Amino acid sequence: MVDEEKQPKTPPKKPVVKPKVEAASGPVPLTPRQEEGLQRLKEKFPFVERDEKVRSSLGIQVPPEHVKEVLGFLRDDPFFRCRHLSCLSAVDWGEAIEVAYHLVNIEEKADEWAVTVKLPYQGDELPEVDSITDLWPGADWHEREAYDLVGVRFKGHPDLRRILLPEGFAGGHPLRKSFVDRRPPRQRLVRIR
Amino acid sequence: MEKGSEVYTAEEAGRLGREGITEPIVINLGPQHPSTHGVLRLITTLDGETVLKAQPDIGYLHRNWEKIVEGWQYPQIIPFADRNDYISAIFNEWLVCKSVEDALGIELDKRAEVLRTIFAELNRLISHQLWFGTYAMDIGAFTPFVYALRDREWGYALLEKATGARQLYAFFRIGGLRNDVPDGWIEELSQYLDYFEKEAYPQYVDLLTGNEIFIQRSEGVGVVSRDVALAFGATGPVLRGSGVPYDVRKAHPYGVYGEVEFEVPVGEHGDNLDRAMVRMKEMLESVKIIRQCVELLPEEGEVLTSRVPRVLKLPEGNYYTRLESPRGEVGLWVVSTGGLGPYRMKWRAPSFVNLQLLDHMARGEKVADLIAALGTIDIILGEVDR
Amino acid sequence: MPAWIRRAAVSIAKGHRVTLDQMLRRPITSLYPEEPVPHFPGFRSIPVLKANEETGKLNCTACGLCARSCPPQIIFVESVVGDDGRRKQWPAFFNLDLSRCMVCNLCVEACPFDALEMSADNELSAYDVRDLFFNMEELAALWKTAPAVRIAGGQKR
Amino acid sequence: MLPLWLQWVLWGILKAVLVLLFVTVNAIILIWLERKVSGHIQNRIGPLRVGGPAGVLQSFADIIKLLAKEDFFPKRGDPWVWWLAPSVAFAPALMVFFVLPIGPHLVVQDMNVGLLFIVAITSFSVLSVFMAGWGSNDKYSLIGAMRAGAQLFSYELPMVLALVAVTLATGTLNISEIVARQQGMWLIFPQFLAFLVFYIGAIAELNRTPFDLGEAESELVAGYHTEYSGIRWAMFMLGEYTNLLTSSILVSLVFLGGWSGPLLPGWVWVLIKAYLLIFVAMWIRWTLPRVRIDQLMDLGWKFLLPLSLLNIALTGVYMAVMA
Repeated sequence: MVDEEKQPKTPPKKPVVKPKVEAASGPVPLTPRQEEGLQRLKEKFPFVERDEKVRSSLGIQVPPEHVKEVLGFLRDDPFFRCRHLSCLSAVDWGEAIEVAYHLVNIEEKADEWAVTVKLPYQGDELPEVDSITDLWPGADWHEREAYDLVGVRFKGHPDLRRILLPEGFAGGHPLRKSFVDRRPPRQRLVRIR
Repeated sequence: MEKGSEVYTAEEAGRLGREGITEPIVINLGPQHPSTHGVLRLITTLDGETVLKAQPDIGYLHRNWEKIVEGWQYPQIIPFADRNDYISAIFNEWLVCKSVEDALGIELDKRAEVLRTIFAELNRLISHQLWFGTYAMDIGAFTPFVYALRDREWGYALLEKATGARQLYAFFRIGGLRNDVPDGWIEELSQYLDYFEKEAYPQYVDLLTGNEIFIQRSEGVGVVSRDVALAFGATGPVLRGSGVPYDVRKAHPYGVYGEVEFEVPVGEHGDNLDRAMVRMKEMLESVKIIRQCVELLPEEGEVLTSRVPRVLKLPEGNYYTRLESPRGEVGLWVVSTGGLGPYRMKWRAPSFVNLQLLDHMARGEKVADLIAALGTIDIILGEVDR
Repeated sequence: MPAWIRRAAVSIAKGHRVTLDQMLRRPITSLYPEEPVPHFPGFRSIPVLKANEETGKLNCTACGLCARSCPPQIIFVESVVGDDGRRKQWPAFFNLDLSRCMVCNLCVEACPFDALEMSADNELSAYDVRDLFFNMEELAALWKTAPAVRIAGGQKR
Repeated sequence: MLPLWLQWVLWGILKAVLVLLFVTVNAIILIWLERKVSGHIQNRIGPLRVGGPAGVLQSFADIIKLLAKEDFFPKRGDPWVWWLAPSVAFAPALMVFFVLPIGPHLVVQDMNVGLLFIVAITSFSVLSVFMAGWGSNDKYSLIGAMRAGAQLFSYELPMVLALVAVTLATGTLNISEIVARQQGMWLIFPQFLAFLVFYIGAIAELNRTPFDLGEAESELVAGYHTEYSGIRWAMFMLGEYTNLLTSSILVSLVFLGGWSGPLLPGWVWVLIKAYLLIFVAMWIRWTLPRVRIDQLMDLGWKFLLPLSLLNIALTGVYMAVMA
């Protein structure tokens, strides 16, 4: 088990070759279609913003209370028609949990949109967001997994139980950065002999 | 509301069972069971032979991949990613490499790209052969399983010759491949494809997929309509069996898929037979793609591009990458804070998502068809539980 | 005769033709313990320590790059400390835990001194997990007995 | 000189021992043969290391292994039912041999109603299946037993009707008589439909693929004998292979002319024909996938039963016309 506090080790010192690839910095420029989609969304929902951290597609940041609305619109609107919920995941940022939805329009144009939601911590309670299982039944297990591993409560989920960890797991949510592995450490087998 | 966009809830998805006719019995299929493909547990409610409910219980193989790789460096993740979908490991490696390469904008040499595509399609072929064998076992024929394994062996030998391992290759590197293929490998690959197409595949058809018992067993069983498949987020042959021609290779071309010609086989009714036939046709499509790739393969070229920076750091932000594995769309969500390794990684496993459909497929069918439906989803528990 | 009976009979007969045909062929089984399975050059089983063929000394300089590149962190390497308290470029310990090894070749690729190779000897199973530790001498001995191939990144084979 | 009753008793015991020996030896050969056939069909070799190059002693090694295994009894099972089931499985298989001639006059009791006796006795096997399924107190076993029971009932009928046509054609229930009537032409030619129905039914009765629903390993683990191990499981296997031998000998006697054949003695011809049929059964087993329970019922009731009735009608019309 890797200690979660541990930082990645410093890279080995090798003769430094000048990297020929310049890592892009700054926000990713949008394609015309993404621009159009963002405009369309902003007209309908004035509260949405572009999430510039999403670098592989267009990220849309939505306040937690409007998630279901926006996702439903993305699914049914003839411009977006994102019938495919590709991925639903969450990440612990220390002060907040971010839930990300990746949607794909798979029938006509294969373009993808990412919706992110920031859920600030409220004391010891699990952060809450509306469940989208009635929009996509397939979100069921994704949400259960996010609940299990990251600790997000999905309001309105029909059966929010742990899915990967055992039912009575008491150690909390392992993908939280504050998670402490309380199991006895496994004996390191490499030793001097 | 236009057709096909109605809301579909989990309850409505499978309201097929008859209830209250006889006393239902609850059977635990698994975690130790001959045909749960690993350690899957199915809590099954039966009314005689009819399945009322089949609830998968997963997590017996859970090792929290996502936690373990936090704090690892990107190149170190590649061999561990192999362990997710251990039947088609090449796709896992490719996904990790692809997400870093896409994020950094690393361009591969043509030779590396073509070889990657060849390896991926060879692995898809092998994976589908294993599916063929296990599906045959699931519906009670043992001999096709042995034939499939026999033919898979040559494919494994080919992969071993090139990569040094039979199943968990650790072969792709960020920026290309670890090494070039040995001399004569491409010729042997062509021989293998000829053998597969001319000898092995007709046997499969004659022995199993053309067999009347097989067709009767699979036809009209475990039906997943187009809308249900979409609503459940199914991908791969499960989705294509239901008539949606979505294939990441076509939708978001990567490798050299943009340059080769291939078809995306699509089913009609979404039953077991359609899913099986989609996979059978995909084997032939893989052969076709590899043949074209061999034509495309440049004689010279770096397999591991030297344009890769020594220190691999992803710019801050998050990235979602996907590609088409034999089981469907496999995705990787990388959250980077600019370090040497990911801040968080999420593996979108196609088997994990597709397995949700099992309950829907099996309700109202016989127990034997529950197993057959599970066979057509083609789950890999290493990927489901991660 | 209804068409489905004919179809069924023909398809079943085809299946039987295939199995009978295969039955009359030679089996493909290889009798494993008697006939060892050939491994292709480059087969990876366990990293072993390479020695200079002339002097018989290990190539390893105990730089620790392999230990750092190892994902499951199963390599322990420490250099000899001389009488003057300075580290020598010579390993005092090189321990490897095969029970957790992923056989990924990353240590071999990281090594700049041509000191590690992947051995093709795959018959290393043991009844006790503790028998899967290998120290420096054992790893050096394994290199002498089993064929090994070094594959660095991007190498043409 | 021994008293007459004692002679009868000793003579009976000797016959019983001989029958038991014949059956066990054949079953052991069959188990070995099944492995070899399946192995070669699947490009494998099969048993290899025990007893010479072909592994002929593999079955003996297995029997020793099975005898040494733990005698396991499922908790909360029904002990008497559970213990009796393997014997009930094996006994009818053995009893059939008391009327089954292996060659001319090579029979324990040449009964006048031999065919009827066989039909009656083989129906017992359903009892053992039910006992095993019920006594194990296991859901897999129970489902397996219900399936196997339904299957045995519904295939018994077409089989018996197929034999009715045979009786109609030959006019006797005595098996030796039936064989004697086939000197001119084997019954398989005029009674091909009966042969087909009987052979399919026999494979189904034997619980062999494609009809091995009672022990469908892909869903029911091992069906009705899931909970059995060691020698009790071996009894089931022994019963199964004895039944395979019995039905093959019966088919060869009733349809393939029995011991009629040139040069070789009669019992050799019977065994050759029986083993040919056994090979065909194995060939079928290792080729076809399993049918589903409703398809099995459909095949039995909607296809084989009408077919056998049609066959009786045709035979009757033919007999009437010829008379």
